[in-house]
Amino acid sequence: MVRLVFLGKLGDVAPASLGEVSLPGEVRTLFDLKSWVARQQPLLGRAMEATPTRLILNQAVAHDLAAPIADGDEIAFLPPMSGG
Amino acid sequence: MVRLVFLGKLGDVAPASLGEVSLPGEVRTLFDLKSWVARQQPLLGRAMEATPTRLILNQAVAHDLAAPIADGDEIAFLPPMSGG
Amino acid sequence: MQIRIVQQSFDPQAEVAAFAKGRDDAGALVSFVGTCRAATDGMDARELRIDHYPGFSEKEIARLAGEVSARFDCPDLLVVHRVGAILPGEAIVLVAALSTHRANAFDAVRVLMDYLKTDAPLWKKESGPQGGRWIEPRAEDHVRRAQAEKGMA
Amino acid sequence: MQIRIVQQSFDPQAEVAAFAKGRDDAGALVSFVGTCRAATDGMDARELRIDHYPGFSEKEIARLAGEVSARFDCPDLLVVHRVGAILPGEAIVLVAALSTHRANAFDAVRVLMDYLKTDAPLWKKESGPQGGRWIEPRAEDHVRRAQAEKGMA
Repeated sequence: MVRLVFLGKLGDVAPASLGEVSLPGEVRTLFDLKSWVARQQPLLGRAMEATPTRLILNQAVAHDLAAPIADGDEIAFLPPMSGG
Repeated sequence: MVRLVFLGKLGDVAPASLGEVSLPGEVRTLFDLKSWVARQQPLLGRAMEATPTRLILNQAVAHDLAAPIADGDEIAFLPPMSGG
Repeated sequence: MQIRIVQQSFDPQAEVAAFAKGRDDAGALVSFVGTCRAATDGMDARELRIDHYPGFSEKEIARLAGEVSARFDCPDLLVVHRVGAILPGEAIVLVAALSTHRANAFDAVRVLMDYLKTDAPLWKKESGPQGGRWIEPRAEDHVRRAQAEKGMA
Repeated sequence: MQIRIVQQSFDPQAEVAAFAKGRDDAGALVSFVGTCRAATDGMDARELRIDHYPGFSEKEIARLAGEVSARFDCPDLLVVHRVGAILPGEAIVLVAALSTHRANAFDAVRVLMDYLKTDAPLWKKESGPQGGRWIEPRAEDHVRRAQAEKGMA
Protein backbone atom coordinates (compact mmCIF):
# COMPACT_ATOMS: atom_id res chain seq x y z
CA MET A 1 0.00 0.00 0.00
CA VAL A 2 1.18 3.55 -0.77
CA ARG A 3 -0.44 6.86 0.13
CA LEU A 4 -1.06 9.32 -2.73
CA VAL A 5 -1.68 13.06 -2.22
CA PHE A 6 -2.97 15.31 -5.02
CA LEU A 7 -2.72 19.04 -4.43
CA GLY A 8 -4.41 22.08 -5.95
CA LYS A 9 -6.12 21.53 -9.29
CA LEU A 10 -5.02 17.89 -9.30
CA GLY A 11 -6.91 17.38 -6.04
CA ASP A 12 -10.10 18.58 -7.79
CA VAL A 13 -9.96 15.71 -10.30
CA ALA A 14 -8.43 12.93 -8.16
CA PRO A 15 -10.99 10.54 -6.69
CA ALA A 16 -10.80 9.79 -2.96
CA SER A 17 -10.17 6.13 -3.86
CA LEU A 18 -6.60 7.08 -4.92
CA GLY A 19 -5.72 8.16 -1.37
CA GLU A 20 -4.48 4.68 -0.37
CA VAL A 21 -3.70 2.22 -3.13
CA SER A 22 -2.23 -1.23 -3.69
CA LEU A 23 0.07 -1.01 -6.69
CA PRO A 24 0.49 -3.86 -9.18
CA GLY A 25 3.93 -5.47 -9.12
CA GLU A 26 5.17 -3.82 -12.32
CA VAL A 27 4.85 -0.32 -10.77
CA ARG A 28 8.33 0.05 -9.29
CA THR A 29 9.41 3.68 -9.77
CA LEU A 30 7.89 7.15 -9.55
CA PHE A 31 7.80 7.21 -13.33
CA ASP A 32 5.81 3.95 -13.35
CA LEU A 33 3.46 5.33 -10.72
CA LYS A 34 2.74 8.52 -12.66
CA SER A 35 1.91 6.50 -15.80
CA TRP A 36 -0.23 4.07 -13.81
CA VAL A 37 -2.20 6.93 -12.20
CA ALA A 38 -2.76 8.49 -15.66
CA ARG A 39 -4.05 5.15 -16.97
CA GLN A 40 -6.37 4.64 -14.00
CA GLN A 41 -7.72 8.19 -14.16
CA PRO A 42 -7.48 9.69 -17.65
CA LEU A 43 -8.88 13.07 -16.46
CA LEU A 44 -6.12 13.29 -13.86
CA GLY A 45 -3.59 12.13 -16.47
CA ARG A 46 -4.57 14.96 -18.78
CA ALA A 47 -4.43 17.49 -15.91
CA MET A 48 -0.87 16.32 -15.08
CA GLU A 49 0.13 16.64 -18.72
CA ALA A 50 -1.35 20.12 -19.06
CA THR A 51 0.66 21.59 -16.18
CA PRO A 52 4.18 20.98 -14.83
CA THR A 53 3.75 18.41 -12.05
CA ARG A 54 6.39 17.77 -9.39
CA LEU A 55 6.52 14.57 -7.39
CA ILE A 56 7.35 14.49 -3.69
CA LEU A 57 8.43 11.20 -2.18
CA ASN A 58 8.05 10.88 1.59
CA GLN A 59 8.05 14.69 1.97
CA ALA A 60 11.23 15.25 -0.06
CA VAL A 61 11.41 16.64 -3.60
CA ALA A 62 12.00 13.75 -6.03
CA HIS A 63 14.39 14.98 -8.70
CA ASP A 64 14.71 11.55 -10.30
CA LEU A 65 11.58 9.78 -11.49
CA ALA A 66 13.60 6.55 -11.63
CA ALA A 67 13.53 6.52 -7.81
CA PRO A 68 11.99 3.25 -6.56
CA ILE A 69 8.87 3.26 -4.44
CA ALA A 70 8.18 0.87 -1.61
CA ASP A 71 5.31 -0.25 0.53
CA GLY A 72 4.32 2.49 3.02
CA ASP A 73 5.63 5.38 0.92
CA GLU A 74 3.75 8.66 0.59
CA ILE A 75 3.87 10.27 -2.84
CA ALA A 76 2.47 13.74 -3.51
CA PHE A 77 1.65 15.27 -6.90
CA LEU A 78 2.20 19.04 -6.98
CA PRO A 79 0.96 21.40 -9.71
CA PRO A 80 2.54 24.90 -9.88
CA MET A 81 2.41 26.67 -6.54
CA SER A 82 0.81 30.00 -5.70
CA GLY A 83 1.62 31.11 -2.19
CA GLY A 84 2.03 34.57 -0.73
CA MET B 1 11.36 92.63 15.81
CA VAL B 2 12.07 89.25 14.20
CA ARG B 3 11.76 85.79 15.62
CA LEU B 4 14.82 83.52 15.39
CA VAL B 5 14.72 79.72 15.75
CA PHE B 6 17.85 77.61 16.19
CA LEU B 7 17.49 73.88 15.72
CA GLY B 8 19.55 70.87 16.75
CA LYS B 9 23.12 71.56 17.77
CA LEU B 10 22.66 75.27 17.03
CA GLY B 11 19.88 75.35 19.63
CA ASP B 12 22.37 74.07 22.22
CA VAL B 13 24.59 77.15 21.82
CA ALA B 14 21.98 79.84 21.03
CA PRO B 15 20.97 81.91 24.08
CA ALA B 16 17.26 82.33 24.75
CA SER B 17 17.76 86.07 24.27
CA LEU B 18 18.04 85.51 20.51
CA GLY B 19 14.47 84.17 20.31
CA GLU B 20 12.98 87.62 19.67
CA VAL B 21 15.35 90.40 18.53
CA SER B 22 15.32 93.98 17.27
CA LEU B 23 17.75 94.20 14.39
CA PRO B 24 19.88 97.28 13.68
CA GLY B 25 18.95 99.14 10.48
CA GLU B 26 21.89 97.86 8.45
CA VAL B 27 20.68 94.21 8.79
CA ARG B 28 18.50 94.02 5.67
CA THR B 29 18.97 90.53 4.21
CA LEU B 30 19.31 86.93 5.40
CA PHE B 31 23.02 87.20 4.68
CA ASP B 32 23.27 90.28 6.89
CA LEU B 33 21.32 88.52 9.63
CA LYS B 34 23.58 85.46 9.60
CA SER B 35 26.68 87.66 9.91
CA TRP B 36 25.06 89.75 12.65
CA VAL B 37 24.14 86.62 14.65
CA ALA B 38 27.71 85.32 14.30
CA ARG B 39 29.08 88.66 15.58
CA GLN B 40 26.66 88.73 18.54
CA GLN B 41 27.36 85.12 19.49
CA PRO B 42 30.80 83.94 18.34
CA LEU B 43 30.17 80.39 19.64
CA LEU B 44 27.03 80.16 17.51
CA GLY B 45 28.92 81.73 14.61
CA ARG B 46 31.57 79.05 14.78
CA ALA B 47 28.94 76.31 15.04
CA MET B 48 27.26 77.64 11.87
CA GLU B 49 30.59 77.72 10.07
CA ALA B 50 31.48 74.17 11.13
CA THR B 51 28.33 72.64 9.68
CA PRO B 52 26.19 73.35 6.59
CA THR B 53 23.41 75.64 7.84
CA ARG B 54 20.19 76.25 5.89
CA LEU B 55 17.99 79.27 6.52
CA ILE B 56 14.21 79.09 6.52
CA LEU B 57 12.27 82.34 6.11
CA ASN B 58 8.68 82.27 7.32
CA GLN B 59 8.58 78.47 7.07
CA ALA B 60 9.87 78.34 3.48
CA VAL B 61 13.37 77.29 2.42
CA ALA B 62 15.40 80.41 1.59
CA HIS B 63 17.54 79.59 -1.44
CA ASP B 64 18.80 83.16 -1.80
CA LEU B 65 20.55 84.76 1.16
CA ALA B 66 20.03 88.15 -0.54
CA ALA B 67 16.30 87.83 0.35
CA PRO B 68 15.22 90.86 2.42
CA ILE B 69 13.88 90.43 5.92
CA ALA B 70 11.09 92.51 7.41
CA ASP B 71 9.58 93.22 10.79
CA GLY B 72 7.58 90.20 12.04
CA ASP B 73 9.54 87.63 10.03
CA GLU B 74 10.50 84.26 11.49
CA ILE B 75 13.90 82.96 10.49
CA ALA B 76 15.09 79.45 11.37
CA PHE B 77 18.67 78.15 11.30
CA LEU B 78 18.87 74.46 10.38
CA PRO B 79 21.95 72.26 10.79
CA PRO B 80 22.01 68.91 8.90
CA MET B 81 18.91 66.85 9.60
CA SER B 82 18.65 63.38 11.04
CA GLY B 83 15.13 62.04 10.90
CA GLY B 84 13.84 58.52 10.50
CA MET C 1 12.97 32.15 12.69
CA GLN C 2 9.30 31.47 13.18
CA ILE C 3 7.24 29.77 10.49
CA ARG C 4 3.57 29.06 11.01
CA ILE C 5 0.76 27.80 8.82
CA VAL C 6 -2.60 28.67 10.34
CA GLN C 7 -6.08 27.42 9.56
CA GLN C 8 -7.91 30.25 11.29
CA SER C 9 -8.07 33.99 10.63
CA PHE C 10 -5.19 35.82 12.36
CA ASP C 11 -4.44 39.40 13.38
CA PRO C 12 -1.23 40.39 11.56
CA GLN C 13 -0.51 43.48 13.69
CA ALA C 14 -0.87 41.48 16.91
CA GLU C 15 1.57 38.92 15.45
CA VAL C 16 4.06 41.65 14.55
CA ALA C 17 3.71 43.21 18.01
CA ALA C 18 4.43 39.85 19.68
CA PHE C 19 7.36 39.22 17.33
CA ALA C 20 9.00 42.60 18.08
CA LYS C 21 8.19 42.69 21.81
CA GLY C 22 11.18 43.34 24.03
CA ARG C 23 13.56 43.49 21.06
CA ASP C 24 15.10 46.91 21.78
CA ASP C 25 18.39 45.59 20.36
CA ALA C 26 16.97 45.61 16.82
CA GLY C 27 16.19 49.07 15.50
CA ALA C 28 14.47 48.14 12.24
CA LEU C 29 11.25 46.20 11.74
CA VAL C 30 9.83 45.65 8.27
CA SER C 31 6.60 43.80 7.68
CA PHE C 32 4.44 42.81 4.75
CA VAL C 33 0.81 41.77 4.98
CA GLY C 34 -1.03 40.34 2.01
CA THR C 35 -4.78 40.55 2.41
CA CYS C 36 -7.58 38.85 0.53
CA ARG C 37 -8.95 41.53 -1.78
CA ALA C 38 -12.63 42.06 -2.48
CA ALA C 39 -11.91 42.11 -6.23
CA THR C 40 -8.96 40.67 -8.19
CA ASP C 41 -8.25 41.23 -11.87
CA GLY C 42 -11.77 42.40 -12.53
CA MET C 43 -13.18 39.25 -10.99
CA ASP C 44 -15.36 39.59 -7.95
CA ALA C 45 -13.60 37.11 -5.68
CA ARG C 46 -16.04 36.02 -3.01
CA GLU C 47 -13.72 33.57 -1.35
CA LEU C 48 -10.21 32.33 -1.57
CA ARG C 49 -9.18 28.83 -0.64
CA ILE C 50 -5.58 27.85 -0.05
CA ASP C 51 -4.51 24.21 -0.03
CA HIS C 52 -1.33 23.10 1.63
CA TYR C 53 0.54 19.83 2.00
CA PRO C 54 0.87 19.36 5.77
CA GLY C 55 4.45 18.94 6.89
CA PHE C 56 6.01 19.58 3.50
CA SER C 57 4.62 23.12 3.13
CA GLU C 58 6.01 24.21 6.51
CA LYS C 59 9.36 22.58 5.77
CA GLU C 60 9.72 24.20 2.37
CA ILE C 61 8.74 27.65 3.65
CA ALA C 62 11.29 27.23 6.45
CA ARG C 63 13.92 26.32 3.83
CA LEU C 64 13.12 29.44 1.76
CA ALA C 65 13.19 31.62 4.88
CA GLY C 66 16.52 30.06 5.88
CA GLU C 67 18.06 30.94 2.51
CA VAL C 68 16.86 34.54 2.74
CA SER C 69 17.93 34.82 6.36
CA ALA C 70 21.48 33.70 5.53
CA ARG C 71 21.75 35.83 2.42
CA PHE C 72 20.75 39.06 4.15
CA ASP C 73 22.21 38.27 7.56
CA CYS C 74 18.75 38.60 9.04
CA PRO C 75 18.04 35.72 11.44
CA ASP C 76 14.88 37.23 12.90
CA LEU C 77 12.19 36.35 10.41
CA LEU C 78 8.52 35.64 10.96
CA VAL C 79 6.21 34.00 8.42
CA VAL C 80 2.55 33.34 9.13
CA HIS C 81 0.61 31.88 6.22
CA ARG C 82 -3.11 31.27 6.29
CA VAL C 83 -4.59 28.22 4.60
CA GLY C 84 -8.17 27.02 4.15
CA ALA C 85 -11.14 29.23 3.25
CA ILE C 86 -10.33 32.96 3.42
CA LEU C 87 -12.78 35.86 3.17
CA PRO C 88 -12.13 39.32 1.67
CA GLY C 89 -10.35 41.55 4.18
CA GLU C 90 -8.67 38.64 5.98
CA ALA C 91 -4.88 38.37 6.06
CA ILE C 92 -3.35 35.71 3.81
CA VAL C 93 0.32 36.09 4.58
CA LEU C 94 2.54 38.00 6.99
CA VAL C 95 6.30 38.26 6.59
CA ALA C 96 8.29 40.33 9.09
CA ALA C 97 11.99 40.91 9.73
CA LEU C 98 13.83 42.49 12.64
CA SER C 99 17.34 43.77 12.10
CA THR C 100 19.80 46.35 13.29
CA HIS C 101 19.97 47.68 9.71
CA ARG C 102 16.90 48.63 7.76
CA ALA C 103 18.33 47.64 4.35
CA ASN C 104 18.69 44.01 5.46
CA ALA C 105 15.18 43.89 6.86
CA PHE C 106 13.68 45.42 3.68
CA ASP C 107 15.62 43.01 1.43
CA ALA C 108 14.74 39.98 3.53
CA VAL C 109 10.99 40.65 3.56
CA ARG C 110 10.80 41.59 -0.10
CA VAL C 111 12.83 38.66 -1.39
CA LEU C 112 11.09 36.16 0.87
CA MET C 113 7.75 37.35 -0.51
CA ASP C 114 9.10 36.89 -4.06
CA TYR C 115 10.15 33.34 -3.15
CA LEU C 116 6.83 32.49 -1.50
CA LYS C 117 4.86 33.59 -4.57
CA THR C 118 6.51 30.99 -6.79
CA ASP C 119 8.09 28.40 -4.48
CA ALA C 120 5.90 27.94 -1.42
CA PRO C 121 3.94 24.66 -1.66
CA LEU C 122 0.54 26.32 -1.43
CA TRP C 123 -2.30 26.38 -3.93
CA LYS C 124 -4.78 29.20 -4.22
CA LYS C 125 -8.27 28.93 -5.63
CA GLU C 126 -10.58 31.87 -6.14
CA SER C 127 -14.32 31.24 -6.07
CA GLY C 128 -16.69 33.85 -7.40
CA PRO C 129 -19.99 34.12 -9.25
CA GLN C 130 -18.35 32.56 -12.35
CA GLY C 131 -17.13 29.52 -10.38
CA GLY C 132 -13.65 28.69 -9.19
CA ARG C 133 -10.22 28.97 -10.73
CA TRP C 134 -6.82 27.89 -9.51
CA ILE C 135 -4.23 30.65 -9.49
CA GLU C 136 -0.76 30.04 -10.86
CA PRO C 137 2.24 32.35 -10.57
CA ARG C 138 2.10 35.07 -13.24
CA ALA C 139 4.98 35.75 -15.62
CA GLU C 140 5.91 38.79 -13.50
CA ASP C 141 6.15 36.59 -10.40
CA HIS C 142 8.69 34.38 -12.15
CA VAL C 143 10.62 37.43 -13.39
CA ARG C 144 10.71 38.82 -9.85
CA ARG C 145 11.77 35.45 -8.48
CA ALA C 146 14.65 35.27 -10.97
CA GLN C 147 15.70 38.84 -10.17
CA ALA C 148 15.52 38.15 -6.44
CA GLU C 149 17.78 35.14 -6.97
CA LYS C 150 20.33 37.22 -8.86
CA GLY C 151 20.40 39.90 -6.19
CA MET C 152 18.58 42.50 -8.22
CA ALA C 153 15.68 42.77 -5.80
CA MET D 1 -1.78 60.48 2.97
CA GLN D 2 -1.49 60.88 6.73
CA ILE D 3 1.48 62.66 8.30
CA ARG D 4 1.74 63.05 12.05
CA ILE D 5 4.41 64.28 14.40
CA VAL D 6 3.74 63.05 17.92
CA GLN D 7 5.17 64.10 21.27
CA GLN D 8 4.11 60.97 23.15
CA SER D 9 5.04 57.34 22.82
CA PHE D 10 2.86 55.58 20.24
CA ASP D 11 1.92 51.99 19.39
CA PRO D 12 3.06 51.39 15.80
CA GLN D 13 1.08 48.18 15.32
CA ALA D 14 -2.12 49.85 16.50
CA GLU D 15 -1.43 52.70 14.06
CA VAL D 16 -0.93 50.27 11.19
CA ALA D 17 -4.08 48.36 12.12
CA ALA D 18 -6.12 51.60 12.10
CA PHE D 19 -4.52 52.66 8.80
CA ALA D 20 -5.40 49.36 7.07
CA LYS D 21 -8.82 48.87 8.66
CA GLY D 22 -11.60 48.25 6.17
CA ARG D 23 -9.26 48.50 3.19
CA ASP D 24 -10.03 45.18 1.54
CA ASP D 25 -9.49 46.85 -1.85
CA ALA D 26 -5.72 47.03 -1.24
CA GLY D 27 -4.04 43.65 -1.03
CA ALA D 28 -0.54 44.75 -0.01
CA LEU D 29 0.53 46.49 3.18
CA VAL D 30 4.18 47.25 3.87
CA SER D 31 5.35 48.92 7.05
CA PHE D 32 8.60 50.00 8.60
CA VAL D 33 9.10 50.75 12.28
CA GLY D 34 12.29 52.33 13.56
CA THR D 35 12.77 51.78 17.28
CA CYS D 36 15.11 53.45 19.74
CA ARG D 37 17.84 50.91 20.33
CA ALA D 38 19.41 50.16 23.70
CA ALA D 39 22.90 50.49 22.20
CA THR D 40 24.06 52.32 19.06
CA ASP D 41 27.53 52.16 17.52
CA GLY D 42 29.03 50.80 20.72
CA MET D 43 27.59 53.71 22.70
CA ASP D 44 25.16 52.89 25.42
CA ALA D 45 22.39 55.30 24.42
CA ARG D 46 20.27 55.95 27.48
CA GLU D 47 17.94 58.39 25.80
CA LEU D 48 17.29 59.89 22.44
CA ARG D 49 15.90 63.37 21.94
CA ILE D 50 14.46 64.56 18.66
CA ASP D 51 13.97 68.25 17.94
CA HIS D 52 11.55 69.44 15.31
CA TYR D 53 10.57 72.79 13.89
CA PRO D 54 6.80 72.94 14.41
CA GLY D 55 4.86 73.53 11.22
CA PHE D 56 7.87 73.31 8.93
CA SER D 57 8.78 69.73 9.86
CA GLU D 58 5.26 68.45 9.15
CA LYS D 59 5.11 70.39 5.87
CA GLU D 60 8.45 69.08 4.63
CA ILE D 61 7.66 65.48 5.56
CA ALA D 62 4.34 65.85 3.72
CA ARG D 63 6.22 67.16 0.68
CA LEU D 64 8.64 64.19 0.72
CA ALA D 65 5.74 61.75 1.13
CA GLY D 66 3.92 63.45 -1.75
CA GLU D 67 6.91 62.97 -4.04
CA VAL D 68 7.21 59.29 -3.15
CA SER D 69 3.46 58.77 -3.43
CA ALA D 70 3.40 60.23 -6.97
CA ARG D 71 6.51 58.40 -8.08
CA PHE D 72 5.29 54.97 -7.03
CA ASP D 73 1.59 55.55 -7.66
CA CYS D 74 0.95 54.84 -4.01
CA PRO D 75 -1.42 57.42 -2.54
CA ASP D 76 -2.03 55.56 0.71
CA LEU D 77 0.93 56.47 2.88
CA LEU D 78 1.15 56.87 6.63
CA VAL D 79 4.01 58.56 8.46
CA VAL D 80 4.09 58.88 12.24
CA HIS D 81 7.26 60.45 13.63
CA ARG D 82 7.96 60.78 17.31
CA VAL D 83 9.73 63.86 18.69
CA GLY D 84 10.90 64.84 22.17
CA ALA D 85 12.58 62.49 24.66
CA ILE D 86 12.49 58.84 23.58
CA LEU D 87 13.47 55.79 25.64
CA PRO D 88 15.02 52.53 24.38
CA GLY D 89 12.35 50.25 22.98
CA GLU D 90 10.03 53.10 22.01
CA ALA D 91 9.08 53.62 18.37
CA ILE D 92 10.73 56.58 16.61
CA VAL D 93 9.20 56.40 13.18
CA LEU D 94 6.52 54.45 11.37
CA VAL D 95 6.07 54.50 7.60
CA ALA D 96 3.36 52.36 6.02
CA ALA D 97 1.95 51.99 2.52
CA LEU D 98 -1.16 50.28 1.20
CA SER D 99 -1.34 49.33 -2.44
CA THR D 100 -2.86 46.84 -4.82
CA HIS D 101 0.66 45.83 -5.87
CA ARG D 102 3.32 44.84 -3.39
CA ALA D 103 6.23 46.22 -5.41
CA ASN D 104 4.82 49.76 -5.21
CA ALA D 105 4.24 49.52 -1.48
CA PHE D 106 7.78 48.17 -0.84
CA ASP D 107 9.35 50.90 -2.99
CA ALA D 108 7.29 53.67 -1.42
CA VAL D 109 8.14 52.72 2.18
CA ARG D 110 11.81 52.11 1.50
CA VAL D 111 12.41 55.27 -0.50
CA LEU D 112 10.42 57.44 1.90
CA MET D 113 12.59 56.12 4.76
CA ASP D 114 15.71 57.00 2.72
CA TYR D 115 14.34 60.52 2.20
CA LEU D 116 13.41 60.98 5.86
CA LYS D 117 16.92 60.02 7.02
CA THR D 118 18.53 62.92 5.18
CA ASP D 119 15.75 65.40 4.36
CA ALA D 120 13.23 65.42 7.20
CA PRO D 121 13.67 68.55 9.35
CA LEU D 122 14.34 66.63 12.54
CA TRP D 123 17.39 66.60 14.77
CA LYS D 124 18.42 63.62 16.87
CA LYS D 125 20.55 63.76 19.98
CA GLU D 126 21.77 60.71 21.84
CA SER D 127 22.49 61.05 25.55
CA GLY D 128 24.50 58.43 27.36
CA PRO D 129 27.08 58.09 30.11
CA GLN D 130 29.61 60.01 27.96
CA GLY D 131 27.22 62.94 27.52
CA GLY D 132 25.23 63.95 24.45
CA ARG D 133 25.96 64.03 20.76
CA TRP D 134 23.92 65.22 17.81
CA ILE D 135 23.52 62.68 15.06
CA GLU D 136 24.03 63.67 11.45
CA PRO D 137 23.25 61.56 8.39
CA ARG D 138 26.07 59.10 7.69
CA ALA D 139 27.76 58.84 4.32
CA GLU D 140 25.71 55.68 3.60
CA ASP D 141 22.49 57.60 4.24
CA HIS D 142 23.46 60.14 1.59
CA VAL D 143 24.45 57.38 -0.83
CA ARG D 144 21.10 55.69 -0.28
CA ARG D 145 19.28 58.99 -0.70
CA ALA D 146 21.05 59.59 -4.02
CA GLN D 147 20.29 56.03 -5.19
CA ALA D 148 16.67 56.38 -4.16
CA GLU D 149 16.47 59.60 -6.18
CA LYS D 150 17.84 57.87 -9.25
CA GLY D 151 15.40 54.98 -8.96
CA MET D 152 17.97 52.41 -7.90
CA ALA D 153 16.25 51.72 -4.61
